[in-house]
Amino acid sequence: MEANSAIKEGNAVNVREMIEEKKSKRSMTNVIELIMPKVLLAIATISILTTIGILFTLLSETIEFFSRVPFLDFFTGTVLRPLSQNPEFGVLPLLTGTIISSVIAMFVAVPIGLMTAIYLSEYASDKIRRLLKPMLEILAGIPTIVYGFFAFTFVTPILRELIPGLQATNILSPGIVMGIMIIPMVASLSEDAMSSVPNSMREGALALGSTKLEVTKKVIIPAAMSGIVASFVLGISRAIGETMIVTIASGSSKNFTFDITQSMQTMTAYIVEVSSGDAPSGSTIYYSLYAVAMTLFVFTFLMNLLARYISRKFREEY
Amino acid sequence: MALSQKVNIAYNEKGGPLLDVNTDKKIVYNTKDLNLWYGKDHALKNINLAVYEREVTAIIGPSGCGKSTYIKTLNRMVQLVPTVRISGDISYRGKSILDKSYKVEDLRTRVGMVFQKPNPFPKSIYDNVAYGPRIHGIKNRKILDQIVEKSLRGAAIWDEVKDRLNENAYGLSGGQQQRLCIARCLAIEPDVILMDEPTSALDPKSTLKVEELIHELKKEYSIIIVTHNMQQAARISDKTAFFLNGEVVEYDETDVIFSNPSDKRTEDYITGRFG
Amino acid sequence: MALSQKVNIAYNEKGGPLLDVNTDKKIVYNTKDLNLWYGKDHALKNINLAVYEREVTAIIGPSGCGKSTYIKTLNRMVQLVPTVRISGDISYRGKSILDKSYKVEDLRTRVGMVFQKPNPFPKSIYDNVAYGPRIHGIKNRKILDQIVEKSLRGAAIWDEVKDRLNENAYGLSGGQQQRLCIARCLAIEPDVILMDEPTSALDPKSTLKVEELIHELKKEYSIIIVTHNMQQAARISDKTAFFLNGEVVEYDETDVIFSNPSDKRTEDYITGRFG
Amino acid sequence: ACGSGNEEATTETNEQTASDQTEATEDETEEDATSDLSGSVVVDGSGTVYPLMSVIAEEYMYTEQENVSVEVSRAGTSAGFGRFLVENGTDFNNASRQIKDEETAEADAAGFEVMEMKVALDGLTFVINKENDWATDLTKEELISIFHHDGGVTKWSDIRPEFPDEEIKPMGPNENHGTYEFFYEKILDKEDLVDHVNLQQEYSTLVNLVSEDVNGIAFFGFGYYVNNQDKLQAVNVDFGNGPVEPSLETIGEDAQYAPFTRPVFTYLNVDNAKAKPEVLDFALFVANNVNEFAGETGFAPLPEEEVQAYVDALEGLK
Amino acid sequence: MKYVDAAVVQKKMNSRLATNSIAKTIFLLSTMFGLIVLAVLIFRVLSEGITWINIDFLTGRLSTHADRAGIMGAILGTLWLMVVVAPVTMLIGVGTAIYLECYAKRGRIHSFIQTNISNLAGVPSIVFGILGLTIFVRALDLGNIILAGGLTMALLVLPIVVVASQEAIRAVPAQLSEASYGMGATKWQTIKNIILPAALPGILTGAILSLSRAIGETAPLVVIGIPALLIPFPGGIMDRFTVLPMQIYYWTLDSSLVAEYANLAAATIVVLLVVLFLLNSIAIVIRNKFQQRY
Ligand SMILES: Nc1ncnc2c1ncn2[C@@H]1O[C@H](COP(=O)(O)OP(=O)(O)OP(=O)(O)O)[C@@H](O)[C@H]1O
Ligand SMILES: Nc1ncnc2c1ncn2[C@@H]1O[C@H](COP(=O)(O)OP(=O)(O)OP(=O)(O)O)[C@@H](O)[C@H]1O
Ligand SMILES: [Mg+2]
Ligand SMILES: [Mg+2]
Ligand SMILES: O=P([O-])([O-])[O-]
Repeated sequence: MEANSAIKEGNAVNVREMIEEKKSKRSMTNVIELIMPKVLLAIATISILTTIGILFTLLSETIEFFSRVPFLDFFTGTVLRPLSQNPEFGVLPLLTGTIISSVIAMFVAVPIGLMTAIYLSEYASDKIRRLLKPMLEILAGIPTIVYGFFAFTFVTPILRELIPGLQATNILSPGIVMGIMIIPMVASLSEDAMSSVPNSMREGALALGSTKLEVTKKVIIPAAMSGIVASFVLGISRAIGETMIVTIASGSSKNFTFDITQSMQTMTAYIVEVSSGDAPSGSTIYYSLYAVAMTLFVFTFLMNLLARYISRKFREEY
Repeated sequence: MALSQKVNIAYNEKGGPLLDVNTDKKIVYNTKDLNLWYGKDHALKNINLAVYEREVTAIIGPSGCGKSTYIKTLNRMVQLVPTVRISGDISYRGKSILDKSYKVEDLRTRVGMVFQKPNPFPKSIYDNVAYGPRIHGIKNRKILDQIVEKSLRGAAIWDEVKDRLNENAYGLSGGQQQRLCIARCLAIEPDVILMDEPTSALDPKSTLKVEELIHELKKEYSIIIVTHNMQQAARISDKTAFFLNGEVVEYDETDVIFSNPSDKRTEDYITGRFG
Repeated sequence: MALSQKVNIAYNEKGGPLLDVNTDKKIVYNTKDLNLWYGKDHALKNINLAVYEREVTAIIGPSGCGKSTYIKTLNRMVQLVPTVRISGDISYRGKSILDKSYKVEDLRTRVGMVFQKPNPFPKSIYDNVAYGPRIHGIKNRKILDQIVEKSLRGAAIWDEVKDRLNENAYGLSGGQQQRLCIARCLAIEPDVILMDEPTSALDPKSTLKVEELIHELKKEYSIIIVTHNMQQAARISDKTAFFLNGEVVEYDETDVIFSNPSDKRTEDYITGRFG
Repeated sequence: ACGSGNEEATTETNEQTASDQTEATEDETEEDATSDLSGSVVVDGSGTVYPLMSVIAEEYMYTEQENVSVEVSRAGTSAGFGRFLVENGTDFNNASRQIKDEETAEADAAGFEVMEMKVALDGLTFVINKENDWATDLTKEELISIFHHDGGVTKWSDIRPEFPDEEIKPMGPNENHGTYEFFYEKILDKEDLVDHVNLQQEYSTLVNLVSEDVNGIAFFGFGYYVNNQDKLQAVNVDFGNGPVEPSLETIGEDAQYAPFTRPVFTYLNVDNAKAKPEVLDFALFVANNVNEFAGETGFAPLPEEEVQAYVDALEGLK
Repeated sequence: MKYVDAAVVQKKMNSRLATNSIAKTIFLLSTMFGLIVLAVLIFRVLSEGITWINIDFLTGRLSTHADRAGIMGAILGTLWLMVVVAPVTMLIGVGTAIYLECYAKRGRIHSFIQTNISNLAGVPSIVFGILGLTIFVRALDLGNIILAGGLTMALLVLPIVVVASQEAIRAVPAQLSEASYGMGATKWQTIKNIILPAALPGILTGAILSLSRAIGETAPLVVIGIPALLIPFPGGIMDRFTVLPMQIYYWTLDSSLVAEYANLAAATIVVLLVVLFLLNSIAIVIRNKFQQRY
């Protein structure tokens, strides 16, 4: 017995029949259906290949580097003289340069970013927030080369007026400008964290007669702590990886010092210096590029992991 | 005695049920000992139900009782949820649809579905209706034109939209959108139409229109409709199944269910004592 | 005749109402011709209402009638919504609270509030209760200890939490959380407690506990409670106001409202004919 | 921009003369066939020579061969040799010192011939801050003692008692640069520099450092001084016969500034020149025009015979 | 017994309120700080560069003579770079997003790829430069041409496109795809006909943002090596090139050679900022215009 009734007789077009008929010819659709997931999987693995590519290039050359320069010498050496006749490859000057510039940046970005976030999330009216936020985002979208130019031609001269003894190239000015660059990132991530604290929490505190400041300090910030801290860590990670600002405004002295009026080099700026000198492959200095890049990669990788760990682990449950 | 126990079925050569011997009516869907779990959550329990051709079968029951789950099982949409496990059997026109070899795309071209919230595509009215035929390979513009007109007429919305076929479907009112969705479903000339609370997002006037439409459609299609509006079930359906906690408490002629239910729980529900 | 029309008030020197001359009862809140708009949406219309000391005043009415809006006006929480406009007057203990010079922080230390969903802070139980006293400058740990104990006892939850004061408040059950919120509110020794459907998120057992608690609290505090559980209003309140579409339809002794309402709409609502 | 009228004219000529109805716009090149070249010429190396070579390259592209791309980079002499002395390396390497034996050996190993072309004379110039009014005239020995690791000088007063009692800040280009190597090999006789010398990759950084630091003193090619006379002053050097001011007149192989005068070079990959007519053509252009541009970029020109010898040698390669 | 002394509460109230208003002012000033810096930065750049911007500067060739230098080469270089970056990131980014959102089972592979992408987003751009130098420039021996630079940039901005596309796809209501499945459409048909068109605005927004990131990046190109003087205009992706940020970099460095280079750098910054501003405006327009209507 034929189950499919032919009730649509007399119609100008019999769609059902046409569909049945086309179905047999639609092997193409089936093929696409089969291969598409595989094609897409292949595409999705490109991101993994990128990571592998990074790890592989960095690792293989880094290993070669450490076969020439002992591991300990690299990580405990305070002298970096890669190009000299008697080269020395101590990474500590770069590490201090990197850490000091990032710390300076965070001294700018953390308080200002956090206070900006508080203002936007707790004090500003909807209208003002909608006006200010995109303007701050512009700050985040400015290319770092522009900040480098700004640090070198504007901030440094001003700072030199204020701080006698500040070198023409120094770590302070790029540190500060990096901080400014990071403000929007800290502000917007912290603001997200604070706005996602439920309103009922705010109302509960306000109903007890709290001022907005008290609500923010005692309820909102503790509740949003994980997100706020994560934003700081991401900010540091960003500062560590920032290149052009320091390259332009801090010169290439490899001082091992904690004096922020001095020029210092960061890991990123070292990479720029060595690669714009175009180190001949095979030389130790060439491999040092990869060792430093590997150190940088590990640094930022750990920071990003930490940020993710913090925001997941300490997520408040409300 | 409830209908599900009264049914006496003739089977086809492959063992699929086709005909109710008692009433001589063609059976579209036959569900046998269907169980369904969402993860550990036992959402459908031992469902047995026969759906007849060119009738409106209503499924009623309190929220969460499994109505949507059941109706989505009939076109295997429920399997889009990854955690779903199913046991038992559903045969459609004598073939088991839970069988791996039954292509869902095939099933769904024969079994159309209309959802609770009107969900037109963010395309023009025309493209909405032509969507189904197109994906099934019909490209000829003339034929598509005819299909679109016929479907929109079938869904009783042609007159309202014929001058704005190229406008975005989101410009329509909720009730119009729902009829457009019905038209979209008619365009592939299904055999069965599943409707999951098709009027619950609509105002009374639009509801009435859709109900009238269902009455019309029944002449050509078998319709299964979920509703928690008892009056609606009473008004438009031929048979009614009452679900509770994933079980079919009672399944019978709509008249019987509403005037003389055999189960106390059915009566309680219908008279509004719970749910 | 409804209560709101029966009131005969004695005024203080500044012109604020203090005493109902008819009953010799102290008036805590007096609302006069209050109108409130959310943007263009007229949410409260000509409200006139007097709330008496050490009584439970219940506010009932269907969803969206303005109950929450009204009660939030009493501690000016409603003004957190930027689009709100208010006309008319509310005086609390004889002083107009809608006056700019009246500091909201001040008002809210005297008028505590308990919300529909329990909203403890993500801190320890102890810190939740100590929050209010601390912001008001009480730092002495001994005194805080005493306040915390007294408030938790007052909220009838002391025995359940006394051994885990330093645990996070989110470890408590919903009912316990709600009583904790009440304790938090008691810790600043308010004069009035506003409660917006405080039991609607709770199971029946917890609801009962909170209701008993309200009965106790009434000895020391004036309580205004929003509820859409009519039985609850009948059980716990002294006076009941019935709101509809932003208006007070009827306001009277709870007995009168539930046994002998003077307005047809009140009767309809109470007997469940709408809402 | 000025020269645009000229440019357009040239452009037109070149567009019309798709094949060979060309007449060379300038008549220095003798053969018509060469005036319609295309392809690219890659020049890297000395930062000192960069200003001269970039101007010549620009002139060549603007007026001579529209379709030849001469790219000039300035990794530094030594780094440049790194890119030059490999297979498929750069076509030219500018150098502010002569090629070393081991570098010549590398070229042999790579299997190509290198041609040395002197392009101009440069005076190693010591620059100090404009406000420095004591160190304007120094003897050769005094200068060397500032930079020599054994010079025993850290303060100005160590040089002459009447000088200020302040730390000297010696600076210079880093080891990527031929200038450094010239200084190290020819002036310091391969003795190490003082430890606290501040070596930079970019000459601009040095200019800035000295122009902003009264106690700074740096050395680099005369050209960088000429272009920054408004910010810096040059030290007049006493080679035994009284102070000599570095200038185009005094810089010369036999002139007064001779002890600090050095030739600067460009090295041509002869195999590339034979294989690619545009490389040879550019080499010829350099030889023919270098004296014309030397002065304006701060170099003393070479004797005409010497230049003519290169022209002849290059013609021989055709 | 009363613990809370109303008088004390009253006394403290005023100082609490004062603290609150002071704090509010400080917070507002902090917010303004960033904006003021922005204003100063833009003002500085404009005042140094604006008079140098004219048609000849925009359309002219590069030159060592400041008064006839133009940035057409850098503009074209930037454009050609985008010709590589845009399709490559779109293809890989959207493909990855579709795979993650529509095909991958929530489990190991899914979270592995997802974690990997968020890690990539945090890798410093200079490390991508080293990757590009090692793989594209050297190992594949492409040299420092547009293709090599573009591929490097594409990988760098890939996470932006992936995340934006994922969000856009996730935002397409399930009822739309259900409707499509309900008509018998296959998965790919549903993705192609329903999900992607609906997610397109979000995807485009992400793509534009990623492009503006790529346009402004300098560090990876410094590593790859861009000539300081390159006069001819690039004509295809196999040509060597320079881009606007590199030109800014070199002119800033060389401002000690020729003082006017500082103005050229500033003028180029103005051009770069205008380009970025336009791109972002387009992104905002797309976002607003096609905001979900379902
Ligand atoms: N995707 C899902 N994952 C897990 N559980 C589900 C899912 N969908 C439904 N359920 C559960 O299955 C049971 C039946 O749900 P179903 O949606 O079928 O009820 P319903 O009768 O349609 O209710 P309503 O009238 O509210 O639409 C409920 O307990 C529900 O929580
Ligand atoms: N923040 C707001 N903005 C705009 N309109 C609002 C806002 N809050 C409430 N309304 C409107 O004001 C009216 C009264 O709302 P309200 O919340 O007071 O009602 P309710 O009686 O508490 O209802 P329910 O029982 O549902 O809580 C409603 O029409 C509501 O839509
Ligand atoms: Mg349902
Ligand atoms: Mg409410
Ligand atoms: O840049 P150098 O000329 O010193 O190599």
